[in-house]
Amino acid sequence: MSSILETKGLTKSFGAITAAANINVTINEKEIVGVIGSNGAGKTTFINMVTGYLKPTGGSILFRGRDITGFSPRQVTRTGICRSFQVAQLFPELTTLENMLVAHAMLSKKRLGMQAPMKSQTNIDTAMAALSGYEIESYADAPVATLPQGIRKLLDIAMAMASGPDLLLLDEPTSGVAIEEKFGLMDTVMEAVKRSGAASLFVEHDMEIVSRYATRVIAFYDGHIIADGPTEEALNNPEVREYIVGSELHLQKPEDDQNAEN
Amino acid sequence: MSQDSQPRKNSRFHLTVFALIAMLTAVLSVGTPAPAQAEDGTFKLGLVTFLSGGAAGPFGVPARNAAELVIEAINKGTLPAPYNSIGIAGQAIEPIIIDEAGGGTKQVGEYRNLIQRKNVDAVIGYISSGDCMAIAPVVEELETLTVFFDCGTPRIFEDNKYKYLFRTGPTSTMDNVAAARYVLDINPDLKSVSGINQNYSFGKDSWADFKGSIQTLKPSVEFKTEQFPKIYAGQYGAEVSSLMLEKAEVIHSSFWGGDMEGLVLQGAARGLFDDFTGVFTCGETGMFRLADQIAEGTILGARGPFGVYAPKSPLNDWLRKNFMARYGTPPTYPAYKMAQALMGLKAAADKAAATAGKKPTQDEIIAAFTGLEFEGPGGTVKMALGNGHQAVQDMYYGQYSNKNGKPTMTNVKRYPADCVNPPDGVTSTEWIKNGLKQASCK
Amino acid sequence: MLKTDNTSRNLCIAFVLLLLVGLILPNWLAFLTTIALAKAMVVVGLVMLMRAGLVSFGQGLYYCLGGYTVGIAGQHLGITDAVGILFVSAFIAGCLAALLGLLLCRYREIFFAMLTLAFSMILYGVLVKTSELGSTDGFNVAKVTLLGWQPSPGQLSLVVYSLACLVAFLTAFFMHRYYQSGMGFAGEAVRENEIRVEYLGVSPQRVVFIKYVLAAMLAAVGGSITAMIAGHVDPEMAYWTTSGEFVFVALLGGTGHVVAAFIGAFLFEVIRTIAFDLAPYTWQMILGTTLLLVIFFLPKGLWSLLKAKKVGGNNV
Amino acid sequence: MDTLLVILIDGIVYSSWLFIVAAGLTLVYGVMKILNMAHGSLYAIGAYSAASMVGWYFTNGYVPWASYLVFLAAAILAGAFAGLLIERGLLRVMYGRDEVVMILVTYGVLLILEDVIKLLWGVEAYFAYQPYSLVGRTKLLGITFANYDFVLIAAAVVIGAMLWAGLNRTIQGKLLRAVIHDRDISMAMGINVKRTFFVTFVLGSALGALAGGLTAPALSVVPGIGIEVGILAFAVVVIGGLGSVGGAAVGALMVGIARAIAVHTYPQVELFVIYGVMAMVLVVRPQGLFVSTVARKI
Repeated sequence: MSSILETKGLTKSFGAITAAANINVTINEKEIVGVIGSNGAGKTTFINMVTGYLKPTGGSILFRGRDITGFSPRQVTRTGICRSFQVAQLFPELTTLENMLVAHAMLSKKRLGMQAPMKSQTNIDTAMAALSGYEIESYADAPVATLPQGIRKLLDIAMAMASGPDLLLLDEPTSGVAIEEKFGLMDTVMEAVKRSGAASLFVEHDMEIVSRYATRVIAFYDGHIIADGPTEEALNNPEVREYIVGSELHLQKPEDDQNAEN
Repeated sequence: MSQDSQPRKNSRFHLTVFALIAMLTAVLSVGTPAPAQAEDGTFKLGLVTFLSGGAAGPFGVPARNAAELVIEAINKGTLPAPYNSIGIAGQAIEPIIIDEAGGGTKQVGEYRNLIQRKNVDAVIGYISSGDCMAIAPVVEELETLTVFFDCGTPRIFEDNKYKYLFRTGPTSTMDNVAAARYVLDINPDLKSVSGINQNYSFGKDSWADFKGSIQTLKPSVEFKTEQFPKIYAGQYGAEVSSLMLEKAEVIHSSFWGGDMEGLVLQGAARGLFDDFTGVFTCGETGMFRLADQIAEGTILGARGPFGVYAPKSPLNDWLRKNFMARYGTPPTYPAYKMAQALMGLKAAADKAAATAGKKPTQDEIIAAFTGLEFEGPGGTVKMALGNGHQAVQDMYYGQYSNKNGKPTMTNVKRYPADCVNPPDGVTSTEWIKNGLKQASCK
Repeated sequence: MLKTDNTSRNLCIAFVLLLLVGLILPNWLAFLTTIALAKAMVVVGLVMLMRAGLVSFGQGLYYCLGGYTVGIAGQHLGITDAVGILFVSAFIAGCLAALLGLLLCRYREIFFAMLTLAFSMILYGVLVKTSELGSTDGFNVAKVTLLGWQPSPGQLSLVVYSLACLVAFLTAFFMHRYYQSGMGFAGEAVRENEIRVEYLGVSPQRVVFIKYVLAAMLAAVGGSITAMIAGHVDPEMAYWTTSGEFVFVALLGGTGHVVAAFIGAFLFEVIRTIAFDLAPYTWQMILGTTLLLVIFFLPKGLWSLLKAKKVGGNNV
Repeated sequence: MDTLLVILIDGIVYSSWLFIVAAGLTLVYGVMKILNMAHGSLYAIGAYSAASMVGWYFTNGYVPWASYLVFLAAAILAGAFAGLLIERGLLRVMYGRDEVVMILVTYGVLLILEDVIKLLWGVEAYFAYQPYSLVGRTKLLGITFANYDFVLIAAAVVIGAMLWAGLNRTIQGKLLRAVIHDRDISMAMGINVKRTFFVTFVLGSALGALAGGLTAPALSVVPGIGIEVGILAFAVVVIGGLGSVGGAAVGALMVGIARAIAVHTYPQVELFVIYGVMAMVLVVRPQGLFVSTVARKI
């Protein structure tokens, strides 16, 4: 398998605090990678660096061999990496369909039109098809502000995938979602990802989900990678057991306080 | 277009149209006068003056008060001679008062309303020079007799010729030319001058005229600091310091209203005008209110022969007595100017009526108004400039004194109209620059 | 799913009606309507910015610039062709906006409002200082011509009225389509969530920049028409109260539809004229009260009133 | 050298005045996120109340020195009362609206207050100059200063110190700071935010009116005096950083000294100073001087 993303010695510090130190990760095509680690271990920092939200203090990021270190989020997006968010980043006052239409319009290779209607029948058909790929087409006309968490998460991911990226980074796709809905959501997402042929990386606290969907696991602890390998192997790593899994297996706390921002 | 369109598609549009029509009807019904009324017996007169904002207190409202008083007297026929006949050419005045606030564009709209919707027979108004500039061309377009009573910029009749437009108040050129003459008359050895004027047209023009006149009359005078604080700034601490540091003998200021009074107060608290002589071209309005704050010897102007400078006459006595009785303060120059405008209009209309032997047409009134010489509360007014459309008057300056506990003006000097106004056809700027020629002073 | 949108057709009808009505309108009302249309142009631009979550307290800058362009072109350069001047002033405003926009597109919320206000006050200061342009008195604008034809003073207001109708119609027509376009929705996207916009590969700054420039050009055209009909320009056009008035009108009309700006502007002029009439001493109080009532009862502007009725009509 | 010192003194006097005017505005913004356009009208109300009180006081010939207490109290009370009416009668039902909408709300209040002031006090000028000259003058650096201007500096320092102490040293103040810092969390922690708003607005209004009262002796109190002052206070607050009292002090100093320099060296640019400084500060620091940007967590 050929690698698409490669980070070399990626480091991020905020003043005296080091959020990520010397992160070397390689992700191969069509791979599904689970990322685990306790809160503050550096998982989100890693995604934020790769997608350009944070500028690394050191190290480099290569995407298909091209150095994308220091790219802005939109440049990263244009190169073919997309992401979802812990708290779904949507346009709350627009409807689900409009959200999807905006995503398509923006991610398409063409410039944003100033006269051509966004809601043309063709565009709507494309957007509806995309929504049904995530089984949320029935919410098309509902304003996003009224949607349940799970649907928002799916829409968030659907929008990220609208450009057909090569790599999808999912930041806690199941946080804020009721336990009984988590597997359904992941099934939907993973199926869609597989259909698109993109590689994906997802941050997850729930080890059941990790072991069910990931083919490979990267474990973060205190800004470092302490394990990287096939799922079974990584989860059984003694350090991982001690620092993450042991304390994580019964930890289902979604990070609710983040929702206030939405 | 298609007949089968559902009703809801059109309803939004229909509602819009409906709302528009409803509003239009509302305006029309509010604004249109009962039809028959306009014709006989009444003379509808639009009055435009500041009723809000910073110019309302010192200018707008005194002028409004004077208008109220004089119109009432005209309608009753109780003004002193020669205005003791009833009404304007026999017609009672029906005033319509409009606020001058809102700027030139707004005022052009309101002016059109007055002429076209309210069908006024004439308009008297406008304090701001900017408004006058904006209104002037519209006056010609709408062909209705209009009298500017206060605004000072000479540009109006210098730049263009008008048929329907008159100005019964003198221009601000006269204030500053006379001020320069006066300053040199009382102090022929004058060495230095500073200025503090508001940073807008009137302030800048006033300073330019004053400075130009001094330069022409005594080129050796040195100009120290030239302060231009923003209009309505209110606080002049730094300016006063600067004026003190520069130590010019004379400080010229065309501040008016609240700004002028604020400067007087802040100067008084620091003794500025005790050490240096202040020249306030619009200072007369504060003379009684700030009696114990104005420094001895301060030179005050009234923008014409108005207020304390108004020569004794039955008209002047009448205005002072009745204004005082009704409003509790003596009339200041805006009140005089408004009274003067009304009297000018009446004089012209009455003269036209006498010639025509019947109710005069507008053209007849205009013919009578052009070049007219009439008496106002401030003495004789000559419509001498701008082909007989722009008034000139004598100008007075004096020095303030409160020695015996009663505010008075001392060393009062009169400057004849010809002495402080350019001859017809010459612009103020040229006239001042080219040596104030053809001026006959006494 | 796809709702039939008759706005374009209705706009055409409204345009023709306005033109026809112009022939019988009394001159003062034509003047009022022209001013309303001119201001509505500014407000349309402002609404476009507001849809992107940005409120400019400095549209007076371009309004004034447009007005002065007409004045200077006619008085000092001898260019009086009405249509030509509209293009010139839109171009000049566009250039200035492109310059300022580079800076402003990074600003949001109150800071955007304050910086736009500062810029417009700086132009005000420059004009007050410039005696050659009449300082605060401003100066009178030469009468415009139309393709070489010099209308008589009596015809002029009808000509400018018709021009204003045409420009307003074109603006409404294209802006309505713009609101429905990808770029139009990009504004709302920026208002709602800039991070998402970034991650959709689009620069929110660029979106804001384009809108700012467009709004500036519209404001300049509005200012030009105002100068043509009023025949006079002064720095007051750039003063913050003028810009505040535009925000007032935008709120009065609402941001829901392009036509709302026109209704808002017209009603504002009417309300102000009536207030001047009925209460020459307390008209500000009437305006203030109207503003508060609209904000309280119609947070989405007068447009929501029309829309609510429409929805009501649906159920019948 | 002397000129330099004079510039400094003039600058500080003007800054003190600006600070007093801006303090209430920035406090209200900090707590309530309302940029009160009617702040200038409250200033005018204070000035009018003080001026009419001074007029009454001196006509009756009471002890001159006690007049300060009387007219300042009148200004504060009038401001607080107006603030109370505005908050209870209007703002209360508007809370939660967009910041910009709130600006428009207060703009409506400004329009109404301008006419209310006119109805209450008429358009004639009011004077209150007795307290201005009462404290005498000082000769300094070859020119004369009014001691009242130094009183103004003292007043600014006292008001600043009281605000600082009030915010940092009292329980109520700490609660206010909590609300400034994070309104939602404060509410969750059981702070009565509505009451805080009420108190803040009344306090801010009283401060605005106090500024008017303090300035009244140097002015001719006429319609419209508040409007320019309001926009000036805006500029100061934006320069310093919205909601920061310390920022308002620094903003006032910058504008005051810049203005004094302009007046003494190149008076023609006085008109631009304030907006020039504001534009420059915003270009360099978009959030104002004393407010730091918070990156949004995603």
